[in-house]
Amino acid sequence: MPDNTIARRELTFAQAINEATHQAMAADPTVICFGLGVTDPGAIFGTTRGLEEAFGPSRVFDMPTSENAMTGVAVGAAIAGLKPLMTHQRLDFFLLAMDQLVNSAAKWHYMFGCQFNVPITIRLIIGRGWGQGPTHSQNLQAWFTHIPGLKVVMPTTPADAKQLLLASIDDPNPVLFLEHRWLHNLTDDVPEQPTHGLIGKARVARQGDDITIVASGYLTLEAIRAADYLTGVGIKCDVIDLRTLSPLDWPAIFKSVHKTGRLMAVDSGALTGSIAGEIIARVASERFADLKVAPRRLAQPDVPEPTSFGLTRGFHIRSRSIAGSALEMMGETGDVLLGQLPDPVPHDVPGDWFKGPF
Amino acid sequence: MPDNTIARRELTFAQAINEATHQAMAADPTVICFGLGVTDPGAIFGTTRGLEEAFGPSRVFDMPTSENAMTGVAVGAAIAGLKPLMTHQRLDFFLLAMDQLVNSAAKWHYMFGCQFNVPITIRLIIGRGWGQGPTHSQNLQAWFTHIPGLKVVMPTTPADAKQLLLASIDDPNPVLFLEHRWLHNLTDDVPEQPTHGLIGKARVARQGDDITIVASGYLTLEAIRAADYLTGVGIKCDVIDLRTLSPLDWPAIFKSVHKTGRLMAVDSGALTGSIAGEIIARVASERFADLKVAPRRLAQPDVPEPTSFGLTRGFHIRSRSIAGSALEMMGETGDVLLGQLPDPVPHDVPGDWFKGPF
Amino acid sequence: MTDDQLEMRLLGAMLRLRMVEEAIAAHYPEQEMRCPVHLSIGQEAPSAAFSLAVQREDLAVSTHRGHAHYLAKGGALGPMIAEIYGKSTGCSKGRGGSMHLADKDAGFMGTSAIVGNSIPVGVGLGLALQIQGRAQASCVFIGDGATEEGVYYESANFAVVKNLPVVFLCENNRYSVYSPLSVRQPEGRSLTRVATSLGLTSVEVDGNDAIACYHAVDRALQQARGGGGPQFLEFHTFRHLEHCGPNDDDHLDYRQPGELQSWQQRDPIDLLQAKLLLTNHDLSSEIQPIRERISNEIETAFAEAAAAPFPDLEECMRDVYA
Amino acid sequence: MTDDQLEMRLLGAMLRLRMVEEAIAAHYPEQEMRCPVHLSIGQEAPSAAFSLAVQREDLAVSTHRGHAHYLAKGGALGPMIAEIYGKSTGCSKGRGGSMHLADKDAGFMGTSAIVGNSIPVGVGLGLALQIQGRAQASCVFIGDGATEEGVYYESANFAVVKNLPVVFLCENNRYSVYSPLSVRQPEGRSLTRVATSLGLTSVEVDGNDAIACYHAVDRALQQARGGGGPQFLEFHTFRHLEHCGPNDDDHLDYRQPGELQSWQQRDPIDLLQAKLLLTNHDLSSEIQPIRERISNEIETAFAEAAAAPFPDLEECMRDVYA
Ligand SMILES: Cc1ncc(C[n+]2csc(CCOP(=O)(O)OP(=O)(O)O)c2C)c(N)n1
Ligand SMILES: Cc1ncc(C[n+]2csc(CCOP(=O)(O)OP(=O)(O)O)c2C)c(N)n1
Ligand SMILES: [Mg+2]
Ligand SMILES: [Mg+2]
Repeated sequence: MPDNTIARRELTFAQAINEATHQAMAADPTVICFGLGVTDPGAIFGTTRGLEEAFGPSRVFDMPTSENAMTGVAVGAAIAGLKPLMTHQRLDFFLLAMDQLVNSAAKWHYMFGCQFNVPITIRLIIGRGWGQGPTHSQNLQAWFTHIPGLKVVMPTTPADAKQLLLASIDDPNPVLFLEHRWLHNLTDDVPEQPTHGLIGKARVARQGDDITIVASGYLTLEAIRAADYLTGVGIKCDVIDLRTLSPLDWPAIFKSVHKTGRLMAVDSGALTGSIAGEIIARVASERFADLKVAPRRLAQPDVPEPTSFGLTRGFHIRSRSIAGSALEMMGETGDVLLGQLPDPVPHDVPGDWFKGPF
Repeated sequence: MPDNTIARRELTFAQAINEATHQAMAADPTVICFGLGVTDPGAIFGTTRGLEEAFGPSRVFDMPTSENAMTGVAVGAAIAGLKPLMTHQRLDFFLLAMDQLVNSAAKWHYMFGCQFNVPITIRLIIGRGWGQGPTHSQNLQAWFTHIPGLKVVMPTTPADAKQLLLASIDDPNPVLFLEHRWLHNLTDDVPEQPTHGLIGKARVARQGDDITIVASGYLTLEAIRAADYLTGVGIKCDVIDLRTLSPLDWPAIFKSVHKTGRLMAVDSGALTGSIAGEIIARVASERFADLKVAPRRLAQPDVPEPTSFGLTRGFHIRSRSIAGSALEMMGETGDVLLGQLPDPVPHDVPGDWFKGPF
Repeated sequence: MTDDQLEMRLLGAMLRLRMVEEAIAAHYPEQEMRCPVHLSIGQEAPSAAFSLAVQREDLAVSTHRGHAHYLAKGGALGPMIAEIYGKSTGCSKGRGGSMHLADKDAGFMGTSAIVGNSIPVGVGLGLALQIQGRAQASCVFIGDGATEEGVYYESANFAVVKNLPVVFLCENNRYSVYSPLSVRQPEGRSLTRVATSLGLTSVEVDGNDAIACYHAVDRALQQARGGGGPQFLEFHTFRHLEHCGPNDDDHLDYRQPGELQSWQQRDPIDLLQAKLLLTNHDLSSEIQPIRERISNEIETAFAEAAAAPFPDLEECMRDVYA
Repeated sequence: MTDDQLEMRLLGAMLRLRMVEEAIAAHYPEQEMRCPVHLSIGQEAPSAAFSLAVQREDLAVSTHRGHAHYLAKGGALGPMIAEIYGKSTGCSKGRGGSMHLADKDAGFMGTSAIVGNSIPVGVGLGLALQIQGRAQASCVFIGDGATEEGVYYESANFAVVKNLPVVFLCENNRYSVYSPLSVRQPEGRSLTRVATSLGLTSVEVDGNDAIACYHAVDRALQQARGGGGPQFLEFHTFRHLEHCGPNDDDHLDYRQPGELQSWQQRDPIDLLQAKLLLTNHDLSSEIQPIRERISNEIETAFAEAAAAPFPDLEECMRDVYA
């Protein structure tokens, strides 16, 4: 366990994941942890540091570059009584394992008449910036939410990262745990006590009566930045941090839209087929009367992410476009007001600490 | 080519596919055709009959059970100048090939700066009924529409099957050609002349001012049956047969909704994350003012398809539920009126000709 | 167990598997079993051998052609037939059908209709056994076609890297649906040799010789349970009926002329009976009671399956998550 | 070509690859090349050999570690450097970066950042060559890690079934990122033996011996072009720098103590220079002009890349479909 977990409770998102894993493995000897690089010097951006030393090489191990088989191995180990926690350094690599995810993990409980549980957690890191490009930065969370039997979580804060990872490992179902690379160094208070919180509960990150902004993962931070800016110009937003993408917390969304009458869904995936679309669709069909103006969604363009620094500028959703859209929904012309909300420079790194390329 | 293509122009959907393939291969020596069973006695429900005899074993061949590699092989052959047409007897098997589909096929044109085209067509057959169950009847078209760079077509009529298959083979991009198993024996007029029609154009299958029903593939037939019934009770529907799922024909949908003000999207995939949702979302955000009542979507439950005859009854969208929903959208209480629209018996076969189990 | 006892038990086991499949074939045209069925008639020897060598605490997974493996592992017959009938009493509550059988109590952990799909699952079972310190084996049934899926190599490699107690039982019946090996694998390919090169302890077995099968399976299981690492057994065998369904399909000419007949002449049950005759058994009197017992068991299973209610859709819908 | 000419050309080719990579490493800290780079320093011999044996009409694909392969196949240096700089003049118009290089004119058909991903693509190129009746080869560069992906086996199998003109060039550098072979493959695994069992004509080569590499590659290419079917070459080699990025990372201790040093002592360039010295070359005078020419070429490439404009996002957005 990181030395400093007790003394100071400010942890990075990555440290929070590390702490959750240590606590889960200490509490439950059936938890095992594997994935490419979990025992290497990089330790998956530090998230798996110290695990092998603490729990031994039979519970914590590196693996061959065999994503599909290793997902099936997790299923087999799970139905025989273990709780595998598997990590992929990029979500993109996990595309090799869709058969095992969809045809095995998601269905082994249901299609054998509930004889088995499949308590697997699969950590998927979403890349971004510094030339990650078309095959190292895909945001395919919408795919996972379309598959019955899977749960999908996507924390924003370090505390939620910890709580949701513990909950995911505990959960008797396969859970995809999505980590945006830009969150790993985010620092915040993290309670030391394990808090095996519920999966499926959204968090209201900002409160306001004018617009409901639904976001998740890294984009929650951009939404909060936008909301804080908008407060300054007299527009108050509910920012809903979904935390769990499947099953979605519809009551939280419905309640907020009932109050605001305005819905904006923000998504780091490609627009068409995004979860943002799912949110708009469900609210439009089930809460039509609550909508005062046309709902909006902001997502990535339907374009593979290019690599060049020159091309990623303007490619992603930032707080500026969220705020601009919000202003338009309130009947203002966005551009004039946005002076104080510039895009960060350089646009392809999460902060000064980041020196590329991972 | 089937003997009877000239004498009588009524063809089944399966024969139309067969004819299109024969014509495409005769017209263009770079077209090759492969897939598990394309040369076997079943000939993929007759759709690949006679191809090996006509075009030889180097252009038409069976393959190892290696879905992922064979998709990559298609990509390689395509960038070197061939036009591969590949077939899978079930969409479900293709889950093994998502890496090659998403990371190679969809991106090889774009991510190498347009040096290459990737003219591949992949036929995917969607199973249904007679115990196809959780791993032989998945409708994952929404996944494909979420990936930039892919095209997705899903014909309903034999004529469209032919025209769209020709267009798919012609297209310089990877195209997924989705065939619902229940359509293979549908008979209709099919023009003999190759009609390399456009991908991306929807068809208005029924016209009416009251409700816009957007459907695709097999469900178009259920929607038409519902619309015809509704005509009898004084409700007139536009039935839009999408034909292409990606890129979607938004002008056709917008135009119809502008006229009717009522939108119902019908989808054979699981509800959450369905294309039906995408349609509702985009109309709600871009044509909000046109909507007179809450839009609706009808799709499969978020449940893996069970196998038992006893469980598939009531599992799928049928014309009765479409008509019932339409009645509700018009302010009628559906149930009373639906006497003349019973579900077919037995519910798990498309017609008398079907003797299971494929 | 004397040789003689072994042989009689193998014969009884094969007969049971054969008669169950024949009963399914006989009832299938009634169209009450509304799901694909892949029968194993002709391929009984490896399963029968397995049924004698395996322990209840061992684990196993299999494929679309899994009836015999399910039964051989000790899976309950009644729930299997009920599953094929899609009934609430089915082993998978009617959700899986013939292609998705499991009996957890018997350590039979599932079958998959996706070729190759259950292979890594079986290796994962082996991983769990190892980590839990249980001296048992995980058994993975596959066909020749499954060795064309990349996941087979990935799974075998991991099993060897970790020295897992996994036994791969490959029934090489030379066909994948209608496709002969020649269009799928190179001439001269030996699945056993490939397995050896991957680091599996590998043996080739005459899949019509139930006794040879027994000794091979028994040795492999013991090795695996004892820490000897993953094992690979290739059984040369043949399916007599069509790939999927209850019928003969030899008229479709996808096999070599005479190929089926030559395999039928070496039918594993006939072979063993012939051997037993040589050793002065009065087979007709010994086998008759066995056949009767099996018949009764099968009749009960079918009658109960036919009489059982269909499952409830609402309940089924609620069971998506554990 | 005399032996002597061959040796000098191999040396020149290795020097060029080395110097390009060194230039990338030198400029990388400027943070103008904002994408991951995987350098091949230490692994130049197979690529240099390949550059002399391959024909322009042959085709090739490679991996994340593809700079040397791209250049060896005749890919243009300027557009490669511009691509790493993310510029509009890049070979992939800035969309792909270092991990996605292609030069269609040179028959270099792409690289992939997904391990194993380009393997079947290369086999598909071979299929096209065969169907089109072109007596050329398709060359597939892979690492040792890629042989853990199932798609490698699937691809190799298909290549053998169809007797395709494909040459697999496997640079076994014993590591996948920080992971040694020992955690990924069983002790005693021979990639060559596995390839042989799959039906590939397979040879093991000292990947530090450029001359041996040349003869192996030349023979394999000729065989493949002449209908001799798919070939597999395993080069034992080593990367000197970190997996990704411009630095040395030996202090991280993920390698055996002394392992890097022992490989560096057999640096392929040093080895060949030593050999040439033995044959009385006046290396310093012969090499200097070669180095200068290469330096100039590299400097121009970097200067042009740095000066070129970034691509236009609107145009990039429009190019999703062909
Ligand atoms: C991934 C996948 N591809 C294709 C199929 C279609 N299919 C069903 S059974 C089968 C035959 C597999 O052959 P083999 O493994 O030899 O088993 P056998 O049927 O001979 O017992 C095939 C190809 C499938 N179910 N899954
Ligand atoms: C499918 C997939 N899994 C994991 C990775 C992460 N990764 C990038 S390079 C690499 C090493 C591959 O090793 P090897 O094939 O030996 O090539 P080398 O880097 O040694 O040249 C890995 C695992 C990836 N890019 N793709
Ligand atoms: Mg077989
Ligand atoms: Mg390597």
